[in-house]
This record gives sequence, structure tokens and C-alpha cells, in this order.
Amino acid sequence: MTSSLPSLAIPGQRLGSVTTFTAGPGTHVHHSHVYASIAGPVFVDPAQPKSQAKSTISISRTARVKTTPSATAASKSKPKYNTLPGVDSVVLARVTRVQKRQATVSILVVLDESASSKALNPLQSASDNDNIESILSSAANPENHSSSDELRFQALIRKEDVRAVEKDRVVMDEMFRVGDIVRGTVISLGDQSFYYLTTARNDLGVVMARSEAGNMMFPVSWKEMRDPVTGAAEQRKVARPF
Amino acid sequence: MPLDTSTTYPLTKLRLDGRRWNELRLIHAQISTNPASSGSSYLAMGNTTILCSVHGPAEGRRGDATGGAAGSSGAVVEVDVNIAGFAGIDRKRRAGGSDKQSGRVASTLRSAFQSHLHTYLYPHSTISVHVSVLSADGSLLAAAVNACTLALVDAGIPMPGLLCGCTAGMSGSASTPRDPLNDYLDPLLDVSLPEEQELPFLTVATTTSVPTGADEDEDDMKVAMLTMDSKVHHTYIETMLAVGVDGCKQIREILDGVIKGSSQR
Amino acid sequence: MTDRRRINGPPGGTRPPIFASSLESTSDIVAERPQRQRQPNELRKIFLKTGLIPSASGSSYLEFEPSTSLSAARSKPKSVIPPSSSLKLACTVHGPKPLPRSATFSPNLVLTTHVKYAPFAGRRRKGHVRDASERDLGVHLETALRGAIVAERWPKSGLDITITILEAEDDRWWGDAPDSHDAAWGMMNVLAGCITAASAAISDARIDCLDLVAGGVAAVVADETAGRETTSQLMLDTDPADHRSILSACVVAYMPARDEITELWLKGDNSKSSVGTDNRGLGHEALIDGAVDAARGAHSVLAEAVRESAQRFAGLPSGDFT
Amino acid sequence: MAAQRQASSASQTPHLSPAELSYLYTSLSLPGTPIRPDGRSPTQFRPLAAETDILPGTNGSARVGFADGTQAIVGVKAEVERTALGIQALSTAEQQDYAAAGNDDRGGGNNGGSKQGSVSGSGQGSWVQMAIEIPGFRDDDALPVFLAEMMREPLVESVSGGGEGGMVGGLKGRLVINRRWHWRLYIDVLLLSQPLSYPLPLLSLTTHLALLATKLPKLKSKGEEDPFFDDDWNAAEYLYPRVKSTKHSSIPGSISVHKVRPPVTLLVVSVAENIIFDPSREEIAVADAVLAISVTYDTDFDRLKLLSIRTIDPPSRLTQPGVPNSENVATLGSTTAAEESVIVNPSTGEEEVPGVWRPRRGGVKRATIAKMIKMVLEKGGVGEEVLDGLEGVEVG
Repeated sequence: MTSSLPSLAIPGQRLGSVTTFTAGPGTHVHHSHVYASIAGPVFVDPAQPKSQAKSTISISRTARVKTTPSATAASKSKPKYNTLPGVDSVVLARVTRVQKRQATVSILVVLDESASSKALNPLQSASDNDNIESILSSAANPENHSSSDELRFQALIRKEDVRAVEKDRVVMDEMFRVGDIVRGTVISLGDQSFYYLTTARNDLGVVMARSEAGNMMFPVSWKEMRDPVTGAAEQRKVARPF
Repeated sequence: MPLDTSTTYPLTKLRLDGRRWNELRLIHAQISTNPASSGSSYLAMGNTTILCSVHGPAEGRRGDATGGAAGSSGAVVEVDVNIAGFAGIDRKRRAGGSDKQSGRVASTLRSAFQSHLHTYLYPHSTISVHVSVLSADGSLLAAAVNACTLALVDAGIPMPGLLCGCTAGMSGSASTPRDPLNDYLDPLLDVSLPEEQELPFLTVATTTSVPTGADEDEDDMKVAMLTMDSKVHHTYIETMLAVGVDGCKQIREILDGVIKGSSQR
Repeated sequence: MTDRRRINGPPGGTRPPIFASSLESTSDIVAERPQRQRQPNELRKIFLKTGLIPSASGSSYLEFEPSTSLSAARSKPKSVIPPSSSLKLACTVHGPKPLPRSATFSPNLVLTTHVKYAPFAGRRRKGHVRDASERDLGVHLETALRGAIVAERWPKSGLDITITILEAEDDRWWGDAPDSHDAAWGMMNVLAGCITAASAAISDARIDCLDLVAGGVAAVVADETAGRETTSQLMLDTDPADHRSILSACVVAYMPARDEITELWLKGDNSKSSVGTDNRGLGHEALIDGAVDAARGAHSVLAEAVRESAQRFAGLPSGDFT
Repeated sequence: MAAQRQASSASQTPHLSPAELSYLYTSLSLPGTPIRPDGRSPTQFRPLAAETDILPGTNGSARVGFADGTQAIVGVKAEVERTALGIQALSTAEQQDYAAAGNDDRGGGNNGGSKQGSVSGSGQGSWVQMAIEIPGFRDDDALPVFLAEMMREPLVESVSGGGEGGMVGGLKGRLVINRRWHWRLYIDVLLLSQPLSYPLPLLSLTTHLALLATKLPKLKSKGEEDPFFDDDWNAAEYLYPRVKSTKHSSIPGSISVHKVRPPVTLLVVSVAENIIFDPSREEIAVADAVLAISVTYDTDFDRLKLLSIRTIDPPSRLTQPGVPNSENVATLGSTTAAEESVIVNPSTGEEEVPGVWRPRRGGVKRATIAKMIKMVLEKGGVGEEVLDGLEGVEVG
């Protein structure tokens, strides 16, 4: 079955019948056949032997070569059709504005669900072509705001979505500062201009921040980070460090 | 035959198109010409042809600068004038969709009607007027005022009275003081395009606070708009103005007839 | 806005004077006209490569093979004026990116196309502001691509496709008077090139498409080699400079896998010609079919270029696919 | 306003819900007998009111109004202009043979041209200029530009045969005064209100009527003289010449008919297997494919001929998809998956749930295009019907 499939497909190439395959990411169905819709290597997720589900055929958007997708990742992750932030995707975002009721962030990277449980993999689908490390290192100093913010998707973290407990006591200024790098998950595609993010989980929140003195800070508790040079502590909604 | 009024008029006492000094051109008007708008009109003064449509009063566009604070006390009048490429004698290609002339006409109309209409009845709303000039043959602004009035009446927007415009010129350059003994210059009513180009003229629009009637009093007549771009000795102004105001009165009766005629149908 | 402060040269190229004494005979001018060396159903070779512009999420470069007379003139120039031109264009795709703030919510990918001739692309200089023909091309291209893209997979985002035409096709042989055949036939070739190149660039940007959409041109030309008799003939991938008279032409954007046309632009009066069939009314069908055949040819190049870039991207050694 | 400009070719997409779209599509795609929202038959046009020669200051003008209140006014103005000469015209007498010989293969138009001797060759397409003004659009926005090009293209392309009452070299040939002078035709199209549907049919019909009514002053000069014209407007000649009616007795009351007529551009959409003419805004919103087909009357063969085709981006590609109940969170569990069996749409090959709207994607089959063209061109088809209807409009 797999042998009849090409290792590499181009858009419009017929991959198989819908009677044997389910169309996964990177493919579409036309006249009862699965066709490729992007160019790239073809992957087949074999069906669970006991279930009646068909094998899912998909085309990888990433340049990873020949990593057999783990069964856990395949089973839990919903099919993802694009590199855009979708509901439940984990993103890294930079805070651009902090208001009383909400913080505005711009999304830097969309992480794959399968990878987010492991470590940050720099080769994951990035929302732009820049290297992830360069984005993050340049991110924390506010002077470095380039016009490329215009090209990034904007998102909002509303006050009630910052943390799961004591939602009414949240003071936005004590949670985020402009320039922080935040890990969050998308709860809604939102309106015409903003996605909505939440950080109401232990592993979500500020992951990188600079102090007022401009030094990278390290987390000391779930709500505090400290400057290693001056020793001053600042308040943040800190993501659980790994 | 020399084709200008200043040389032929003193001899014949007839203007180029055969009119006497106090004659209007033929006015033909119609209202409710366009069912897609709140109010519309078609007006032809001689060869000057204008279509006008009114939309509103409607909610102003959000994010519009005029829709905010200015509109809180009353409706905002927006006027958009479009002079068609084929309106003049030579076909004109306009850059960017509007030119100086249409812009000036639009702003004059806007200020005239903004103060004329009972805008206080419609706070936070916009009355947008679209004027299309299909054929321009003089007295453009006056004809536009009349067309707008008709369209606004058709749209049912309250106003104290009909706003009627007319032009008046002098049959010569009128650059020297007027000599009461040897007064050879006649004022001319409702100037056409060739007259407009060679002679001084002014555009006046008047209104009455009371609707027209037989017992109309001169005192009720108000000048709502007056523009003049040409040079004329000040002694002539009074004559021109008097003729223009008289022309407005004639036009008011015509427009009145148009409105009443259409409502009977 | 024209430069009023100095006296500029004429905007179009001027023809150098040809002195009667230097001409052997008046037929010399006729001899200069490039002749089509290809078979009626033979296409020009296409060079297509993707991923050349690193700052864009997808890009491609397309070039048509110069005609024999042009390559001859390049190697051994007889005149400063090249006899014909061949299409060269670059396409960049930016996005998917957020829509501008003023835009309304869109559940689909919003496509924007810009086609711009470089000022030096044609024989007549183009301004920096897009003119009517460039906007017209942009709309055609948008129609062609929108049908091929699976737009609902990219909500709330926009895709900008920018095409710069570096060398345009001529609308006619340069020596002909502008009235000989004045319709913008070269524009149709340009559009076909734009469609093919944009399709490659979109695929390079990994935007979901139903199929690679390829552009093809066919035309009915009045044959002049057959003496005084005016026989018309269907030609694929016509170079307008080769032909004295093009009666009608057609460009399609075609998806071979689905046998569907996303864009069709046909113009010209082919009622006088009897192409393919005896029924004169069916001339247009032969024309559309011819354009589809040309598009199939372009598709094979397109597929190869996309496959090549996918291999490079996936790190597979070339040739390692079934 | 900004969003409107963005939807360049598709005109405005009406804000219809997926349910409405699906309902429209289903009723329009009923095999054989589509049900249109306004009850028209598939080939029926909307009623319209037309008048010509409304503007004294133009060479020809027309006004057409649809019942929904959208109106268009077209004014045609002609100006005399000096002709820029090409190599051939500049060259010496011996090359003239060559020029004439070369022109011969351009069909009947130029044969007539060389017969007349002094009149050289054919005109240029650039002598016809077209500008479209639509409220709410700048005149260099994509929609007006695209529409103007779409309507200008068949106009300059329509080369028709000579003969009695014919037009030598088509419209372009008609504009030639002599070797050094020609007419330049400005066609200004004015849409008086924001279009409620794709304005092409309205604009095309109005332009057609305005051109029929267009007159050019009678030429008094001869040959290569600088042209001068008869002052008498009554002596002016129609741009599209008329002949006394002989064959076309079908039109009652008309004494003179046009042998050559300007082209008309028809808007045709396909919904599933059905072909629908003159679509309203709602109909165009669910169309699978939209074509603009320009035709004119072919005097030589007494039938219609095709001049140009353009595809127009169907707005259905930009619509919002519906959510089938099986995927809808709000109704989850109330319907089983079996109730909503996915079927394959026979015309598009896409899988869809009946009653759930999916935006169209993909292109159009060649067979569908051929069917659309055939319906326009065939004898007694829609194209003839429209041209005959326009002929019935009292002109001049």
C-alpha cells in the first residue's frame, strides 16, 4: 500500500482513493481521490489495527526528513492544515502593549503540539523564516521593535485569561511588561485583527524577560523573576521553568 | 458675425442665444428620477444638465472625521460633485476623479445646505448628496443648488423654504464707475457658458422663511449664498444682485410647480 | 507626473533612420522580420526556478527561450535594436501574513496580486505607477490563482503576490507601424508566464493548491508564407513579433489534474478563419483547446521545477522518488 | 470601503449567510429548471428602461435604468486628431505596394481600405478610449479598469465586412478620416449609484445604445486635405451606418436598421449544470463560474460572432463556509453522522453535505464553457435576442 505512494508529491498529484486513505494535512479530496495540495514528502499514518479508521495520508510542510511520527503524537493531535495559529496551538509571543484590561502581543512562533511537550525545536514551523533563536534574543529589548511586527499576527491576552486562579485580582502591570516573551495557547481565532490567547496554565506565561536594568532575569517563583546583577525582583506571570 | 455678447448686445439688445436681458433659459425639472436613492432630481437649465441624488439621513460612517463630534448636534451634509468627462465642449480627462471646479462647487453647496436644512432634527446622521453634471453650459453652481433643493425635497428633509440659485451678469466689462446718465450696460439674467467666460457675473441663492405664495413679502427673502469671482466696479453690484434675486424668485415658482406637479401624480 | 523642469527625450524608443542608399532593396525590411522556426504546436523552452529570493516566503523566476533570430542577433548583432524579445519575470510571494487593520474578517486567504513592468521591460518605457494594462493583468492573474488555491485553510490571512516583468513580450514586430496589429497580444503571453511563475512561487511558499495551475497561449494567425492566399492557422505559444497578423488569441490558466480552467481570456475575431473544423462557429473551441495544450506543456516544466524545489527542501537526493 | 476595493473583480459580495447561499445554490442548480429568486427564466434579462440622445453636448449618449434603480449614463465624444505615422506610411511610393500587399491578408476590412485609395489601412485600437466611473471607486481601482478594458476590447476588435452599408475595417476603420487625420472616440461611462449587482450588463447595454446613437459631423473636405466638416448637425452621419430595412422586417416600425452593430457583452454564470444569464447579485454570489462573453452581429454570415471572453472571479470563492451538524459543537449528538451522508457534487467533484454551503473552489470545465458560448451564439439564442431587443430601442 505504502509502496505505491511516491515519497515526494507535488500539488495536484493523485495519492490514492478515499476508500483506503483519509486526507490529512497538505492534501485534499476530489472525485473520491486524495490529491496532494502542497509539495513535499508524503507520510502515511497507519491506522490503529483495532479501530476501523483508515490510514491518514499527509504531506509534511516541514523539512524534517524521515522521522516516523510517534503514535502518541498522531493520535492526540488534530490535523493541522497550515502554519497559522489555530485553536489550541501553543505560541510564543512578544508583549507589545500592556493595558488595564488586556495585553497586546505579537505572535512570533507557532509550535507544533507534538513538539511542545518535548523541547523547543528550532526547526518547527515558524511563522516566518527567521531563525527562532535570533527572534527570541532580539525580542527582549524594546528598542529593537522592527516594522516586522506589522507582518506578525497580533493577539490579545485578556485580564481574565491570564491565570486560572484569583482572576479578579489580576493586575496586568504585575503580569506582563512590554518586551517579554510569553508562551500561551490560542483560545479563539478572535476578530478581524486579534487572536485571543490564554496563559492560564502552569506551563504558560512569561518565559523570557529583561529587568528594568536591561538584564535577562531568571524565574524564582510562579509570580516573580529576579535580575542576576542587581538582585532586584520583578513581578510576572511566570511559566513553569523546565 | 462676431460671436461675443459685449459687441453684439448693445446693437441688438438680444443675447447670443436670442434671449432678452431678463429672460431665463428653459428650465426642465423632474423629481424622483432614481428609485434607488432617498431623493433624486433631474434639472436642465438650458443646456446645463444635472442629476442629483440624496441618500439619508442615515447613520454616518464610522471612523469618519465629520461623523463624530460635529454630527452630535445635527446631521452632517456631505456633497459630492462629479463633472462627467463629456460635460464640456472638449472632453476632459480628470486626474484622480475630481478637479478644482467640482471641488469648489461641492464645498459651496455643502456650506449652503448645511446651514439651510433643519439638520438639528437628525443628530448623529449624515445626509449625502451626489451631484452629477452631465452637461455644463454656464450657471453650473446655480443649477446645482436648484437640483439639490429638488432632490432634498424629494427625500423629505425639512427645510425652511426652497433654496433657489441664479446667476446675473453685466453686458460689458463694467470696470468703470456707472454713469447714471449714460447707462448703456444692461444686467443679464442666467448667464450661459460663453457669457460666463467673457463677462462679469455673480451667483446668488435665496430662500424664504415662508413657502411661496401670492402675498410674498420682499422682506422675507434671504440671501443664503452669494459668490462672485469676476471683477466689476462696485457701483454695478446692486443692479446685478437685484436681477439675480429676481431670477431666484422666478426659479422658485418653477421649482414649486415641479414639486406640486409631481405630488399630484 | 512628468518632469517639467528639463527637456526630456521622447518616452518611446525612436527608430534609427534607415537611409535609402544603405538598403539593397526595399525587401530588406521584410527580411528583417523574425520568422517562426518552430512547428505550430511546438512551444518555446521555459526556464523556471523557485526559491531564489530568500526574504520572500516563496519566489520563482521564469524565462522564455529567446527565438532563433533573437539569439542570432545577440551573438552577432546587426542592429542595435533586437528583432524580438523574450519574456523574463520574477515572482515573489509574501505571506501568509495578517490582514491590514482596516480589513474586515475573512474566513479565507485574501489574495492580492501586483503585476508591474520594470521601466525598461518593454520598448516603450513604463512609468513607476501601475497603468491600466498592469492593473488589468493583475486582475486576470488573481482570477487564475484564486481558483487554484484552497483558501479556506488560511483564515484571517493575506497573501501578496508580486510579479516584476523584467523583459516583456512585444505586441508586434517593432518595425511595423503601430496600426498593423495593435491589440496587446504580447500581454497574453505575459499573463501566461505570470500564471505559471506565480503557481510555482505559491507552491514554494507551501500554500495549499488544488493543482499546479499553468498558463498557455494559442493564437490563430494569418499565414503569410502561403503567398497572397490568406490561410489562417492555429499556433501554440505565439511570439507576436513573428507574425504579421494575429486574428485572435486565447490564454488559459489550466489545472491538468482536474481538467479545469480557472481563467480564460480570449479576444479577437476569428469568424473569418476556419480552424480545425469546418464549422466556423467552433473556431473558438479549437483555440481554447490549443491554449490548454500549451498550458499542459508549461505544466510539465512547472511540475518539474516544483518537484526539484521540494527535493531540495526535503533534503532528498534528486531522482529519489517513484 | 477598503474591503470593497480589495474585492476587485468580484464586485461586492453580498452578506449572505452560509444557509442562504446553500438555499440559493440548491434552487439554482435544480436540473433543467433552476428557480431564480426573482422568478425569471434562465435566459431572461431584468426589465430595463432605456433612452438615447439625452445629452446635447455629446456625439451620442444613452441612459439605461434597471428597475432596482441602478442607472448608467454613457456619453460619447469624438475629437479630430492627427495620426502618428508608422514606417510604412512614411515610406516612399514603391513601398506602398508592399504596405498594401501586406495589409491584404488582414481580412475584408483592408481590402476595402485599399479600394478607397486615399484612405490608408485600418485604425488603431488606442483611438477608442473608455473610462468608467463608479461611485465609491477611484477611477484607477481594479474594477473600473477591468470593466473598461473588458468592454473596449471587443469594440476595437470587431472587424466586420465591407459591402453596402457595412463598416470598412470595423470601428477602427470608421475612425480614419484620411491618411493624416482620424477621430478619437472618448466613451465615458457614468454609473449613478453604487452598483447593486455586477454592473457589466448595464454598462455594456448602455454603451451599445450610446454608440448606436453616435453621430459624426459630415466631412466636407476631400482626400488628404486637412479635414473640415459640415456645420449642419442634421447632416451628420451615424458612426454605425444605417441602411433601409429589407430583411429585418421582424422589428415593427423601424425604417432603418444597423447593418453593423456595436458588440454587446453578456454576463453568463454557471451553477452546477445550469447556465444563467444576467445574474442578480445573489445569483452571482453562488455561481460556479462567471464569464463575460462579447458578441456582435456578423454581417457576412448573418449570424453572431464571438469577439472576446473573459473569466470573472466568482465571489463564491470568498464566502464563509457552513458547518455541518456533525461538526457543529452546538448540535453535537443531536444528529448522527449517518443522517448527513457526504455526497460528491457531480459538477464540481467536491465532497459536500447537502444543505451545507461550501465556498466554490477550482475552475470550470471546458464543456461548461463551450455550453455557455453556444447558448450565446446559437441561432435564435440569447445573444440574438438581446441584440434584437436593443435594436427595438428608438434611437435618434
